[in-house]
Amino acid sequence: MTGAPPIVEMTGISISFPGVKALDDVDFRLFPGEVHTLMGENGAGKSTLIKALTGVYKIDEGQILVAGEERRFSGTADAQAAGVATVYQEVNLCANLSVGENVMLGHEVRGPFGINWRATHRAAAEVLATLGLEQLDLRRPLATLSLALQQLVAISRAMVTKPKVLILDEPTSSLDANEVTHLFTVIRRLRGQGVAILFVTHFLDQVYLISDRITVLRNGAFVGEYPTRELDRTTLISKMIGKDFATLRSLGSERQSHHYEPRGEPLLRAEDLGRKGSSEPTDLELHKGEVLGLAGLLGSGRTELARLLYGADRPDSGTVWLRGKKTDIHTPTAALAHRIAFSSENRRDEGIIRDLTVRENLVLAVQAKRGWFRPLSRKEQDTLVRKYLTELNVRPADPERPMKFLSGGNQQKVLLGRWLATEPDLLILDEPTRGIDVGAKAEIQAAVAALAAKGVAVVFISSELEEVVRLSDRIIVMKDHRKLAELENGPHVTAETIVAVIADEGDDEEGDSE
Amino acid sequence: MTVTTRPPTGSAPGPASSRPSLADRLGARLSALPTVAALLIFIGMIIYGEAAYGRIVQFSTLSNLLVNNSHLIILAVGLTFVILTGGIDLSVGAVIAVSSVAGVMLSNAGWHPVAAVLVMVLIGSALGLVSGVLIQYFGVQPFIATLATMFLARGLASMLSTVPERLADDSAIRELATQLKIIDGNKVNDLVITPGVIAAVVIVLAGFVVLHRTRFGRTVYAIGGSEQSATLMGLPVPVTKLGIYVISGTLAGIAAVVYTSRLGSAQNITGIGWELDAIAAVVIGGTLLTGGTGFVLGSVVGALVLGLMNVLITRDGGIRPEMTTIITGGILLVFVILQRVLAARRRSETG
Amino acid sequence: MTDVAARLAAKRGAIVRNQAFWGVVAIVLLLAINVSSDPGYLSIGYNDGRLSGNLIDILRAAAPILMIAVGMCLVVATGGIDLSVGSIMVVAGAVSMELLSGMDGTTSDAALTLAIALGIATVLGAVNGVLVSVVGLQPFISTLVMMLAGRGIAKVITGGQNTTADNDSFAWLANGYVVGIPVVFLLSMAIVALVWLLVRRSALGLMLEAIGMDSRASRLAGVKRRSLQLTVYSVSGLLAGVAGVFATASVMTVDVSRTGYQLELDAILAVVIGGTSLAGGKFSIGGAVIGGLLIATLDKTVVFLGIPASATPAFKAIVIVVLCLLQSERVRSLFRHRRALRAQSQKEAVAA
Amino acid sequence: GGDDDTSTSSGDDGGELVTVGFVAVGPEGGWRQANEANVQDTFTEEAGFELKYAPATNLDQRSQIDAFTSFVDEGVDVILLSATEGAGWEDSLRRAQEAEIPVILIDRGIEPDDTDLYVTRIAPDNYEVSTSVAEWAVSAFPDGANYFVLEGPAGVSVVNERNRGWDDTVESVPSLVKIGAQTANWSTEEAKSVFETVLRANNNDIQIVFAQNDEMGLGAAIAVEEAGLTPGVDVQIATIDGTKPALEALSEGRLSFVAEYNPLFGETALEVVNQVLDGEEVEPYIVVPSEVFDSAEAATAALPSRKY
Ligand SMILES: Nc1ncnc2c1ncn2[C@@H]1O[C@H](COP(=O)(O)OP(=O)(O)OP(=O)(O)O)[C@@H](O)[C@H]1O
Ligand SMILES: Nc1ncnc2c1ncn2[C@@H]1O[C@H](COP(=O)(O)OP(=O)(O)OP(=O)(O)O)[C@@H](O)[C@H]1O
Ligand SMILES: [Mg+2]
Ligand SMILES: [Mg+2]
Repeated sequence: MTGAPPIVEMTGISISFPGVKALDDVDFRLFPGEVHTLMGENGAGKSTLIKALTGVYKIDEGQILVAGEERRFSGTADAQAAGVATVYQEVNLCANLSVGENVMLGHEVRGPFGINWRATHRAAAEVLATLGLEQLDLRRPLATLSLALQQLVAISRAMVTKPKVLILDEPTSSLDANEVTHLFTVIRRLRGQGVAILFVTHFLDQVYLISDRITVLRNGAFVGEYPTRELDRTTLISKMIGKDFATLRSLGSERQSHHYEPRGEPLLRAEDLGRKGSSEPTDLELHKGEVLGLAGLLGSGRTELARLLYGADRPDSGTVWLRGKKTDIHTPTAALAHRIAFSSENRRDEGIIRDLTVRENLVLAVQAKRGWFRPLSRKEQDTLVRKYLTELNVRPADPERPMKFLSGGNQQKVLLGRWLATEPDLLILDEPTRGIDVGAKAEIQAAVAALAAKGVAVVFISSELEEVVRLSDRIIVMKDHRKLAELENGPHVTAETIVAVIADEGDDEEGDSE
Repeated sequence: MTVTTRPPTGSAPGPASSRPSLADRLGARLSALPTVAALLIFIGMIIYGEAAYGRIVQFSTLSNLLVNNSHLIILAVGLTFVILTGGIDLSVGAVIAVSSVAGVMLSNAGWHPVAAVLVMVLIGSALGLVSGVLIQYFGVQPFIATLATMFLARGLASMLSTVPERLADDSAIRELATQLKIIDGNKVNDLVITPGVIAAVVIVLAGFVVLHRTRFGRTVYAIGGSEQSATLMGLPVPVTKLGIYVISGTLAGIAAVVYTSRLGSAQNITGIGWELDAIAAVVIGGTLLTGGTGFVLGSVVGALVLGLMNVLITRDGGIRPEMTTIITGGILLVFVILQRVLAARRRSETG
Repeated sequence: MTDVAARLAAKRGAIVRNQAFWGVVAIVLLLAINVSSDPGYLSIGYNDGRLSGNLIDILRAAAPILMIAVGMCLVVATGGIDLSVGSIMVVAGAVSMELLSGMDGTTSDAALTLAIALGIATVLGAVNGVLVSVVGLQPFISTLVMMLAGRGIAKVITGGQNTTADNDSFAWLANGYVVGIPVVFLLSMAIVALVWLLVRRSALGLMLEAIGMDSRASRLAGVKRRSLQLTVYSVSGLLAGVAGVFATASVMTVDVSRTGYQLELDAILAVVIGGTSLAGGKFSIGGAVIGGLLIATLDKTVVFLGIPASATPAFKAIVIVVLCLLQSERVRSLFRHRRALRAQSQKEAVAA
Repeated sequence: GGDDDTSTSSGDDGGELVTVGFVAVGPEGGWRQANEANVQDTFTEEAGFELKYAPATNLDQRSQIDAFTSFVDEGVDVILLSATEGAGWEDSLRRAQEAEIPVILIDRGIEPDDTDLYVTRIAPDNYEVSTSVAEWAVSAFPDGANYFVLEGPAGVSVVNERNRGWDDTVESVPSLVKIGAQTANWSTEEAKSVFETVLRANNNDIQIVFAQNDEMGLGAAIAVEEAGLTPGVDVQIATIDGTKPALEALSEGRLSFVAEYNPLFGETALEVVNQVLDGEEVEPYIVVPSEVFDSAEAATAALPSRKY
């Protein structure tokens, strides 16, 4: 950009993990006052490059210059001291502490009598306000926040140190449009102040909205560094996936027609289903072969509703009829037995089991459904695992690799595989495409469409309204933990329609604190 | 969904609670509920004891409750730090043994009492450091590392001496147990405190301040919440973890000084099972063994509850010996269940 | 050629990384120390239809530890801990001795007693399980309560006495021999094998590990946490009962304050030495067995070498610390580093 | 106590019961069981006493001090103290003195033995008893022998006293050779396990076992039998305590010598307490007579009347 020297310059970086070369001779430069996007498929090595920079991983080869000096940070703390603040891909906060404490941990304002809590909270409130979170109660335990809010808190935290370099690894993966706008305002302001920002995302729109330059990685290798203006979408995608865009299109990610045909008995019917404090009583109907989208802003209660359907939380009001019979679904075990599956938005805490292998993670739900005394034979396992690893294109397709060594997006794919393997009649997907690359997103969408075509009922929750609109036959719009409207999908329905529905209702603005 | 702030329920003991904002914060926090519950149960026990057996609410009984349990309170403060991070320290009882035997032997060998006391404390720190290094730098699990330290300390104590080592009558260390009469009552019904009690109070306050008003303390809580997150948040995790085991060891050393000065003698078999008492005190006080939530003041209440329970059992006097451990276990159980129920009830009210 | 070498090297790496390997090394070392103090240490004699010798003694002494270690291993896998095994041992022992002392000494008496003692032990284990899984208390506290109460219960059962009894069939469990091999050892190995089959040939092992690694995620995956925890604590109680029977049958006396005293620590040590993390998750029953054998060997070695009683704990501590250090990633990477350096310098030497 | 009504503590209807606080050791073994049951059976309400029994938890001296303090605070009339450890009682005893509560030591003495601090001590003499075992060993093996000692936990004062009694006699006899000493924690099971290894380590060349309590002696006997030897012939085992199982074993010849450590002195204690309450002077040390059983016949004769 300007003639200024790069603040971060990484050259010839290589890192190997047992069995994979995660980074192979990668170069990367970051200039002050730019937003630089790191792009690549799931598992391309983006997060690894970031961790190499901050010293969480030791590099095998290569050189890192920060502000012209050769540096090898010993960890986040060290990097932070040098002005490099990082928000890692998975939210890393302490659920037992309050929001305010999480923001300020390690940077509390100290007075003569130790930490001055009043000043500390004031500082926290200031930072949160820049992200539009002035309403958030600082004393609230972090654990009670939705994942999206936690992500925002984590970003606020990184800004407390007033860093020279701000690294954001998929900060927008569970944010809705509003929050993204807020975040981008902040990012632009920081850029104006000369902060260098490294940004990872799988949303192409966002790349073109904010980024100045792009570095593309593929399979751990450096593909190239381009000014955003000079790289159109199709080229970008083909650089990322090494195939051209047409192949991607042919995956058929767009559902051509939406048909909501309430033929006979609904698969599931719920009346007044609710839980005090988290979900207002809601009516719901679901038919075989349809995709029901849940749309809404952050904290609108989509997740809660999904959890009630699965019995992950115990409903305290309402009745559920499943296949015409009144059924109590109070535990996940019961739900699974009734062929209902639920993939949580909280991949890290409620999805993967880090230390189990990919194989074990994949077969877990099937096995739990069968009961422990009827083990899947090795051969059955192999069939299942091979099927879903190929179908969902998990990389590396090594079933014996511990789950924690997979990249975020690939973990998500394995999870999806876990639920598909149970052959559900009703599949509830809460943010299934969170952190998934464009190619894989198309694949997952195609998979959902194919499932519906096979007669599976799908509840699809996503913060990306376009995605909801594209996939759903019917959309329930939610706000403040209750159902606002139910729309039949069709050519007339777009993301804007939904936004309008929400806004119409939103005359009494201040009711929504989140 | 905002957490309703309720008015503070009962003030926590200690001058630290004089700041209303603090009590407010404690009362408002759900995690403080078990601690408050412990306090209420403690008061209930006192009332019950007075009604059933008498002579509980009198100077001597109450001050002896403190005097007799001051070392346990000190141990419990140390364990609170450790348990808050999700760790555990099984070595404290044995550390007391080796530290007191060594201290008394040195003192009797003509060392200056201050030097002897200092060595006693430092022995605790050193053994804490051993545990800490094993845990932090060699990845040994806290249970095992401190178990090894426990064997080590017990072994060292036995190798030093297997007979009671008695402090010389004129030893200055004995002064540390001097009973300072604040109110001189009838016969022995005096309100007394000892330097040991003062030490305990100071340590409790210091522990409170460190945990709630220093970055070190906040890091302790953060590690208990998630060690991985704490590391990725850039907090000084290794130093803190090392620190808490050193603190726990050091406090065990101080507890050794307090106990030894009172007894006037030291022995290699002192302190067997005290680590469990201290852990129980911490748990009764509302600290979760999984780490992340709890209060040092709760642990003090926990230690006093245990002490009071023993007094009540003694006062009853008719309990068959084989029943005492069952009763202790039963009371502990009632305690944790009650706390759970209470916390669940309150949570659903606020939720 | 190089491929084979590489594979061998990889295999060697895997073995060295396997924590139980160091347990075996420690056992061998301890035995070697004993042999150096008495060359005849390993000799095994045969008379009266029974094998005899120090090794056989170790196997017999290991039997109760193996039982509680295996139970502990399962509990630890779910992320729990069972501090009550020692107390459940003494309850089982007390029940057996009280019952037998009022009976005639027939085999059917022994069988009945055995059934009742093991039944009561299982019930106590199940109480732990209920406290942990249904009431939702922390395992450490629940089993601590049982540890306190259990010994009290044993004292109530015997009225505080150390009850003695006579029953040859019952004593045979601990002191008998079949084809020269001690019955206790055969029984304990059979039970270990049974548990192993149950856990590894079904999906139980996977479920337990899932609970131990991440109970929230495994709940959503449909794993029945409550019933599995209940099962595991009950099994631990049952195995502790077996251990209690072994321990008391060998002398036909229950010692209410000493039987099983602090054996929970031995069991936990055995489990950890065997490579199972107390944080829960991946577990190794084979490792726990090695750990149990190591502890028995250690106890016997201390006596054999005549190490003074006062120095015994320190000796134990040193063995544990050294073992933990060998097992630690850091020390091993230090070794690896050294080896790599050496390899490199060799290569350079060749090149030069 | 702060009030003047020191005669009763809790409102029993009789009103004249003497409250006795018994700071006890608690379940430890057959001997302790007999001793404390005997005391409890003696100080009954019929005899005019309310006995408050406070056993130690885990033989921990601290819990005894707590109980003692509590009895003083409560203002009992007399305290019986059966200390687990001799040292460290000065402060507590001084406090009892200030509160004018007489203290009678049961079994264990205190160190240093300051007779001003308590009224009297009633106990058999550990030193004497273990000396009697040593004297038997010397006389039974005039030609010398190898011996092994099974001890209680290292550091416990009974162990120290019993060791002293034995060592003082035996160490002057060079023909008695000490092979070693190990703790078996008072337990039969551990004693068996320990002694079986000791026998192997020494090729069965041990003639005398001095077991510091009956339980360990019985464990050693089992180990001897399992090694294919005959207790009483190849290895002679001497124990201290004199519980029924030990005398039975002696009568069967499995043990060779049992020195009684007489636990039954509740009656004596009762008399002393009454004397003290009446203001009479008592001796500072009342030794409880103990017997020795050196033959199967002696044991057989004593068995029918054995109470514990
Ligand atoms: N700690 C580790 N141990 C072993 N392999 C690892 C480890 N961390 C990452 N990998 C591997 O390194 C490669 C790169 O992973 P990385 O997390 O950097 O991907 P990414 O580009 O961030 O993908 P995503 O978009 O899914 O987050 C993957 O193949 C992954 O399996
Ligand atoms: N992982 C979780 N554990 C427990 N409670 C949670 C979790 N995630 C969300 N919640 C609950 O959900 C509430 C907010 O709902 P949430 O924001 O998840 O709804 P949503 O409409 O699904 O929005 P989002 O887009 O964030 O998923 C929180 O107040 C909290 O009670
Ligand atoms: Mg990533
Ligand atoms: Mg959601």
